[in-house]
Amino acid sequence: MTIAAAQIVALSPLLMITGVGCLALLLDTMAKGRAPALWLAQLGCVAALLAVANQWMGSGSSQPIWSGMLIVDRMALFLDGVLIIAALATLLVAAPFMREHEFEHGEHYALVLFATAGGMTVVHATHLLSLLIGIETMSLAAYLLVASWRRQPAGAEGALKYLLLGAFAAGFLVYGTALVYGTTGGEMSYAGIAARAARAADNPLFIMGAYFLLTGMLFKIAAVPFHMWAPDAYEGAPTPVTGLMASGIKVAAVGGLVRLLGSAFANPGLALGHAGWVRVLGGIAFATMTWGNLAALRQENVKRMLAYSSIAHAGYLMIGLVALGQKVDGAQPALLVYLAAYAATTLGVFTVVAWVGRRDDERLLIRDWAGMARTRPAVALAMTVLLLSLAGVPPTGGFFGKFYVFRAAMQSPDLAWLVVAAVLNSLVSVYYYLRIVVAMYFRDPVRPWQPFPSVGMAIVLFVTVVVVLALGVVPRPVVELAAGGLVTHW
Amino acid sequence: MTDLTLTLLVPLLGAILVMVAPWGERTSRPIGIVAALVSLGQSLFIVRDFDKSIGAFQMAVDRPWVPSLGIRFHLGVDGISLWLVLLTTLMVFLTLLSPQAMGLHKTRSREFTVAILVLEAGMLGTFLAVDLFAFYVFWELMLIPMYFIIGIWGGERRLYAAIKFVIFTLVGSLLMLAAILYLYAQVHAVTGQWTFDYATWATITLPRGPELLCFLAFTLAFMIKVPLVPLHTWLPDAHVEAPTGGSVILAAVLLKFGAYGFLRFALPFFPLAAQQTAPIIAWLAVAGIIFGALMAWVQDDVKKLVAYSSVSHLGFVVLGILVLSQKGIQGGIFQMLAHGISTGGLFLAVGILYDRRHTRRLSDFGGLWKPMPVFGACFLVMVLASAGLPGLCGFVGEFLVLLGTFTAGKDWQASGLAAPMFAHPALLAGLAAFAVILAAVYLLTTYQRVMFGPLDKPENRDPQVRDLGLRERLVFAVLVLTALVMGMAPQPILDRTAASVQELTANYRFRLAEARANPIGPARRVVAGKPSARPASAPAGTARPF
Amino acid sequence: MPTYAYILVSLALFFVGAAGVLLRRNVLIVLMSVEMQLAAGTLALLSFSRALGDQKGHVFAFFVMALAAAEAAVGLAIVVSVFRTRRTASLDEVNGLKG
Amino acid sequence: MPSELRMIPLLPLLSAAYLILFGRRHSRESVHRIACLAVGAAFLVSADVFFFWFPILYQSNGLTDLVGTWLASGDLQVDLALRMDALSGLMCLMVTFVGTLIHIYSTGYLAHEQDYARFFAYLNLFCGAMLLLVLGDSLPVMFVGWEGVGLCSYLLIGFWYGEAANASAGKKAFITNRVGDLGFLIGMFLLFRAVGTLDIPVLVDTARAGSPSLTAALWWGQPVAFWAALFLFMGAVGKSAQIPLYVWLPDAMAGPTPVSALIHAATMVTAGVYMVARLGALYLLAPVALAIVAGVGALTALFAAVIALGQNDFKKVLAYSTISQLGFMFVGVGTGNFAGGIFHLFTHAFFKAGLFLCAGSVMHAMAGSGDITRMGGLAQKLPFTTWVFRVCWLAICGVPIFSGFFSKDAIVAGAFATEVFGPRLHWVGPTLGAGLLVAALGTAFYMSRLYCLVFTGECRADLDTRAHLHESPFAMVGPLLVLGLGALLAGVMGLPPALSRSHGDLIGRWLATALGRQPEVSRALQWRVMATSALIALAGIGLAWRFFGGGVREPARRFTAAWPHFTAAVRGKFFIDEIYDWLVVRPLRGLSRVFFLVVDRILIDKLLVGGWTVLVDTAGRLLRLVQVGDVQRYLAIFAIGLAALVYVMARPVAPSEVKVRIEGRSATVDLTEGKAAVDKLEYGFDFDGDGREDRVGAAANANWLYPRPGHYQLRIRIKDPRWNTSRTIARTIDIP
Repeated sequence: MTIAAAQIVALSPLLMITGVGCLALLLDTMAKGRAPALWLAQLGCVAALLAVANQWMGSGSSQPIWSGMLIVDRMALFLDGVLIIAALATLLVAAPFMREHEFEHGEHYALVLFATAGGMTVVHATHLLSLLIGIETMSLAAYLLVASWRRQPAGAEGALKYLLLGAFAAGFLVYGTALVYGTTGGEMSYAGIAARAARAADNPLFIMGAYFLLTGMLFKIAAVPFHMWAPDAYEGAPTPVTGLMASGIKVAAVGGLVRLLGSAFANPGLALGHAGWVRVLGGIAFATMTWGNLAALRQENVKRMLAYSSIAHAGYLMIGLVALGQKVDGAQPALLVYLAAYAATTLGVFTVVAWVGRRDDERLLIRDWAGMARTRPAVALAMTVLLLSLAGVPPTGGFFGKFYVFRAAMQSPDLAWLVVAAVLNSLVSVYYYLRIVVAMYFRDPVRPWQPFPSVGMAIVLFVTVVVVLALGVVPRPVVELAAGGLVTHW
Repeated sequence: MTDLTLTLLVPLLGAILVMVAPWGERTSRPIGIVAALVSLGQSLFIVRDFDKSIGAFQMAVDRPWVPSLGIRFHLGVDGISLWLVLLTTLMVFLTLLSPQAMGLHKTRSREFTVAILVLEAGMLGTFLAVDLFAFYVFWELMLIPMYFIIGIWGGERRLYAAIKFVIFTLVGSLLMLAAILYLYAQVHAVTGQWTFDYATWATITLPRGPELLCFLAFTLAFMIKVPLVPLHTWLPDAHVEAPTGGSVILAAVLLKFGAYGFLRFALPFFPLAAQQTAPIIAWLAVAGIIFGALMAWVQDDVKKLVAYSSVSHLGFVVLGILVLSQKGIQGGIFQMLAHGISTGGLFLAVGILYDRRHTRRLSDFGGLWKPMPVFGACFLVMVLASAGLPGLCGFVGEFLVLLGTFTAGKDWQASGLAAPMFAHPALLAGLAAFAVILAAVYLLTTYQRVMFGPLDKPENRDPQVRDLGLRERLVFAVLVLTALVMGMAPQPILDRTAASVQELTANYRFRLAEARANPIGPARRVVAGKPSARPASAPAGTARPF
Repeated sequence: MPTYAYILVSLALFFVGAAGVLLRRNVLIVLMSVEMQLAAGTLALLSFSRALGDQKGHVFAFFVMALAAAEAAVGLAIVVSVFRTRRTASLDEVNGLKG
Repeated sequence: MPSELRMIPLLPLLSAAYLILFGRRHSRESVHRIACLAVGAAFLVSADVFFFWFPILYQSNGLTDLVGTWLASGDLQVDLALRMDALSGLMCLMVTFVGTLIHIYSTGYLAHEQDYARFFAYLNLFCGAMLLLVLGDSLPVMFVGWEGVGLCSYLLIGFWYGEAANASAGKKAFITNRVGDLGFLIGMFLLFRAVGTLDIPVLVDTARAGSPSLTAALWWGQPVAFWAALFLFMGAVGKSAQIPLYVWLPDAMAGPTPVSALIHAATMVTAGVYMVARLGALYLLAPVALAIVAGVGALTALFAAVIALGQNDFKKVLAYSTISQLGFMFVGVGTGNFAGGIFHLFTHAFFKAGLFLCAGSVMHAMAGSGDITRMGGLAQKLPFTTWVFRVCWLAICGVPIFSGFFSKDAIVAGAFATEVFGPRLHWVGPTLGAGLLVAALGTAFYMSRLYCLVFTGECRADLDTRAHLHESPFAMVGPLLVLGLGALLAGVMGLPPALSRSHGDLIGRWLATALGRQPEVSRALQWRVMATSALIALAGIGLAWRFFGGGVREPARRFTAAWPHFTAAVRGKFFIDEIYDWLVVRPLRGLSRVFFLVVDRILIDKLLVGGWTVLVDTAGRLLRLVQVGDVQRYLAIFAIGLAALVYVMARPVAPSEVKVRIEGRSATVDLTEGKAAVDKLEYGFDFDGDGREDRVGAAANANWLYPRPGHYQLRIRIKDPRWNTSRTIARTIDIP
């Protein structure tokens, strides 16, 4: 294993985020106040973003790093970009949020970066070891972030549930790795597994191992029946963290799944047939979106509703994963576009949720949002656009992402039923998304609104709304960027 | 040439201007009116520049949108959409002009104007779209503004009505989305290219099973919009709760999309399925015509009454389209326009009544001719137009549809349609014609109970109950004049729809014959005159190599 | 001993751990059960690694141990946090978020 | 071709439009000047065209004025064209002439009316529509006028909208007419389907040529012509107030009296007769339809005459009389005697308009009351009115010399002489003729009763009214006199050949080209009919005098006492309105309510829509219950879910289709579904249900030869060797 300069450059975004995270942690212990750490983290994000852009421009082909532990390709870079932007947005929102709620800790910023670094590792991973490291880095940071609002009992409770279930899932991840490792004759790299998969597919232990691995990953994207942590953790977490979980962590996990399913387990003997993951994930996709949407119907807490919504979106995303298994045209770029649109939308939505709450007035119930359109018309409009994007109503990115994913699935006649189910599901989802719109627009204010002035939040909100609309109206650039990830070697 | 993009952009720009205008509520309506007027003017230019001898799309705007997915920003206007575009711009203009547009609400006119203008853009886009993706985007774009219009400015049960409207509409349109995606994949499978181009889609014949399912998905979406019995129950609620402006737009334009989409997409894309299900749809249309009228008769709420009358009137449109003859389809299109004018006018009239009296119950009115003679006259013209009095707009469409249906058997034979669309067309026409009586019954009863009789209720003598103001007069003058002109001189309208309808029916006949001749078969491309599939030209978009 | 015996032991360990996670009410014991599951994975890895004569399994096992330690640390921190707000370490009573 | 034809309907229409828009800004004088001038000018134009072109008119198909295409679609081409031939010219003259008179009359009658301009606007609009109806060259154009006059009728009946009853009467008129119009529409459709055009001349020519497109059998063995004629007649029944749709006309008397005179006596209600005459050639192709027309006419003539006997409202009596007289006309046209029908239409226009205007004059004097039991002895107070009334009364009774005598006789004689019904229905004509004679007796009786009760004897009005009795102003009396003159002399136009010693009557000769061949009536028959009807008229008058001369006399009272139920039934108009209400309106309304409440509200909204909502909502609530908050439950679901996943995954899936092909005794089973197998599965086929697997292996298909025919149980076991899981499918096979 040699460490060449070129590889370090290729991996610079990941290294920058990790390094800046460490520096921010140090700086926070040494500097006065929280601002320096925050600025450092934000600068680090911007720099990493520039590095991503540099990589994108620089090399066309994909690059295996460190003997195939990681890979730098267009897909990874695309998702890197999404993850870093999510981190930046979270930082921008978290700072004022924590200030308002008086729990500003410098390590918080570092943890955001660590979680992001973990996520980036996941999307770069082409080896089960790097996958495990990435997943766990991301998860451990996330547990702590959820628990970071110490005064709030819900935060600790959510974190505990998240942690216990996450650890349980990690157990499956590790055990699955072991089984795959053993049954493939000592393979841990994706390429190696893929090479042995055809033979190994006859071994039930290998299949079990593969499913254990998938379980560990599906837990991260909150797919039914591994989703139970999500509502509680989302509700308990500080709102900006919820935003990061719903966007960044989900993006990373889906990215990891795309890699895992698209290369390691892509063998038709493993993907198709009655024990194939196409069939199983199809069923899970259906269950996930249906469960998420139905359970969201009756929620009164906005964050909890959005948590269920995020479960439902995991279901939609899995349709794309299933399509990936059917080897149809454009499943992967569709997933990337969906992820980008979904991440932007979610970040925006949680920014609004973070914005409405004051120290003594969290305003987390839907009825608390009554009459927002009167007092804060711009924010209400932005929220409406974002909710419509979640619901998949044009002309928003949410619609285009759904369209793109469904397009992929529709190419296989076996998946048409999933698309129909998804479409009916989004009908259900419209109902509960509109409940928020109803409160904002159709009801009279219950109590006065005090503005929560924050430039950071305003920027994030504005940018996300613009991005969401742009993705809906002029999706071409993003489609092309995402398609760039197509031409890669696994 | 007229640029259709501009037609779409004007309302959107108007909406943005209203949104960002710093002067607040007071200027929003005037800005909106100006924007609507400009787009009305533009649509008049479109009518002027329209070449009636061409059946295909004209004044096309065709730009790549997402090339790798074959999505194009492709707009065009043909005889079928031409007048509907004009109807849209006209009714939006009149709605904004009408002082009652927001119902009893006097505030939030900025949001109202924005909603109406965005709605207008959506409606125009839906009529003009030639690319199916664009069509769907615009189709959905109409949903949300209308939802807001009902939800914010509506009546007591506005939340219920608004969500019912949304859910009903979405049930259909989401299934249609699934069908669109399926077709999209099939088109790709057949032609080797990803495209949403209408003309290409209209040459693809699906295998029977999927064809039927896709047709049902499309038709469900459209028939909910129409609405066809028994999918109509959202309409009375939506109308009753919507503010006047919302009701006007809903009745005058939004309902047309059902019939328009059915004619434009469901028939040409799925010729065989359409022919197989036509008997059911035709009977439902006739049921709608009759039961809509009957149910209108027993309503006490004037708005609900007019809403049910829409169910009845639009049944004619569906029936006419299903007949698939020149007379039937042209009649159906004309009926759409006429219904837009007359029912739009009726809703405006009801809005004025509501404004004056704050009630819509028939039993609360009576003798209003005395304080409001000018209104009475305008209202009467709208009532009569709606009742299909010859010489006013309502007659022509109904006459053509009924005549077309009655003589359909002969027309099918003469034109060489491969199989009749449905049995007993004359019987259906005869039954549908009963609406002629029923329309007179419920409309004149309504008119009488509102305008005639003694002025014995003290509330009706209130000075609040005053005759039309200047703006109201202007609105009604336009409507009355349009109704008269359309009734007296329908030919200019019919002339411009003829070529497109001819092309559509000819293509339908050809495709139906082909589909029936090859009962089993995979998805295939059928081009009139060129039986073999055209080799796919260079794929519009593949991934850029990196 | 043949490899499958190690695997059987590791499987047993894994399921015992899972049962502990599912059934025990004390948070600390649940955390320990989780560690047991990870240990089962480690055992499986090591036995495979040995049977295959491959070093990757060993390396992976180190990482798993590190992971177990990190998880324990974070877990304990969170348990402390829960205990501070609720004065209990029993999972029965940590059910404020639901629905 | 004269393009001034279009001026005839246009002048009143323009004036109407002007008056609607600006009438309220004008003084009364200018309003009625505009209105009267417009109609008068229309009269002058029509007279000019008519007389200038007369030689051509009556020998040809007439003159056409093509304004443009009204609507064309596919093979339908409807021109907005007007045609004046002898028939429409005559009608046109009559309409404009009577119309002008009634306009003038109205200026006096409505002198104190608030809504002066509105009234004249409607009246002008009516004239325009009526002229369009008359002149329209194609059925749709005619239909525009047809519905247009219906509209004006509606507006004018409800002119005094303040009374709910007036508005209701207008509505009833319109809706009843609409019922007929439905028939008109369907008739048009039938004709269009058969002939391919709706131009009246083409239709008439086609019918005259006896084209097979019209004589082909359509439904129940009857030809197209029959059904078209019948449906069109349905329109005529509505418009001309025949059984069963006559009920609106008596109510229509709620309108101002000039309206009753113009619309509900002279012009609009005769449109049905005009239409039938216009399309006479079509009717001649269908004798059964003709018989129905004539039968309905005769029945109506009798029935309405009976009801008229018991009415106590001046205008109601006249209304029923109109219905009855329209019945006469229909017998005329229904017996192929189109000229006779039109002739009676013509004379009736004069005398019935005259009678109505007299009624108006009387009611004007009586402060608006039309109750004839409160009148009497008005002859002295209203001399001019009385004289005109007498002329018109005698005319309608059919007293010789007066116009009604000739026209009625023309119809009766035509009925006796007609041969249009053919041999099988030859009895129809004489029967109807006899019926008409009875109706004529009734007519003479009830009209005389009216005369006696109003003009003779003592005045029964209260003192207040009596003090105000006065003759009407000249604006009213002038037109009255003209109409009286017409009623007296109009018969000249149709003097029967027996009297005029010429070939056929004048009007018949004029209309010959337009209407075609008329029944030949022998002179002897003419004499016989004239004599009989004169006697009948005198008998009726005499009988009425005995009952009512100078007030209600003893015989009348005795009759009432002897036949109380009959009298009550007649007074109550045989309760036809109530019967319709109970038979049609209420059930339909009830049905609508049921539909609205049960189907719409409950079935669709509650069950169909609400059901789904409840289902989804309940599912949402249930899923919330799963999320109990206990982390170990979550873990359990995680674990159980995973276990279930493994369980499902490890099980082979039953193929979506099992193809079994049987050839003779050999059965072939195929599970491949045409796809390449992905899984490595083992299949075990047990063909004969004995529990032993007959074929085992990796092949997904197998065949088997059965030893003997019978009913077998086929079991297929699909096994995945990896997991040692299997699934069994069973089918039954019949081996023939």
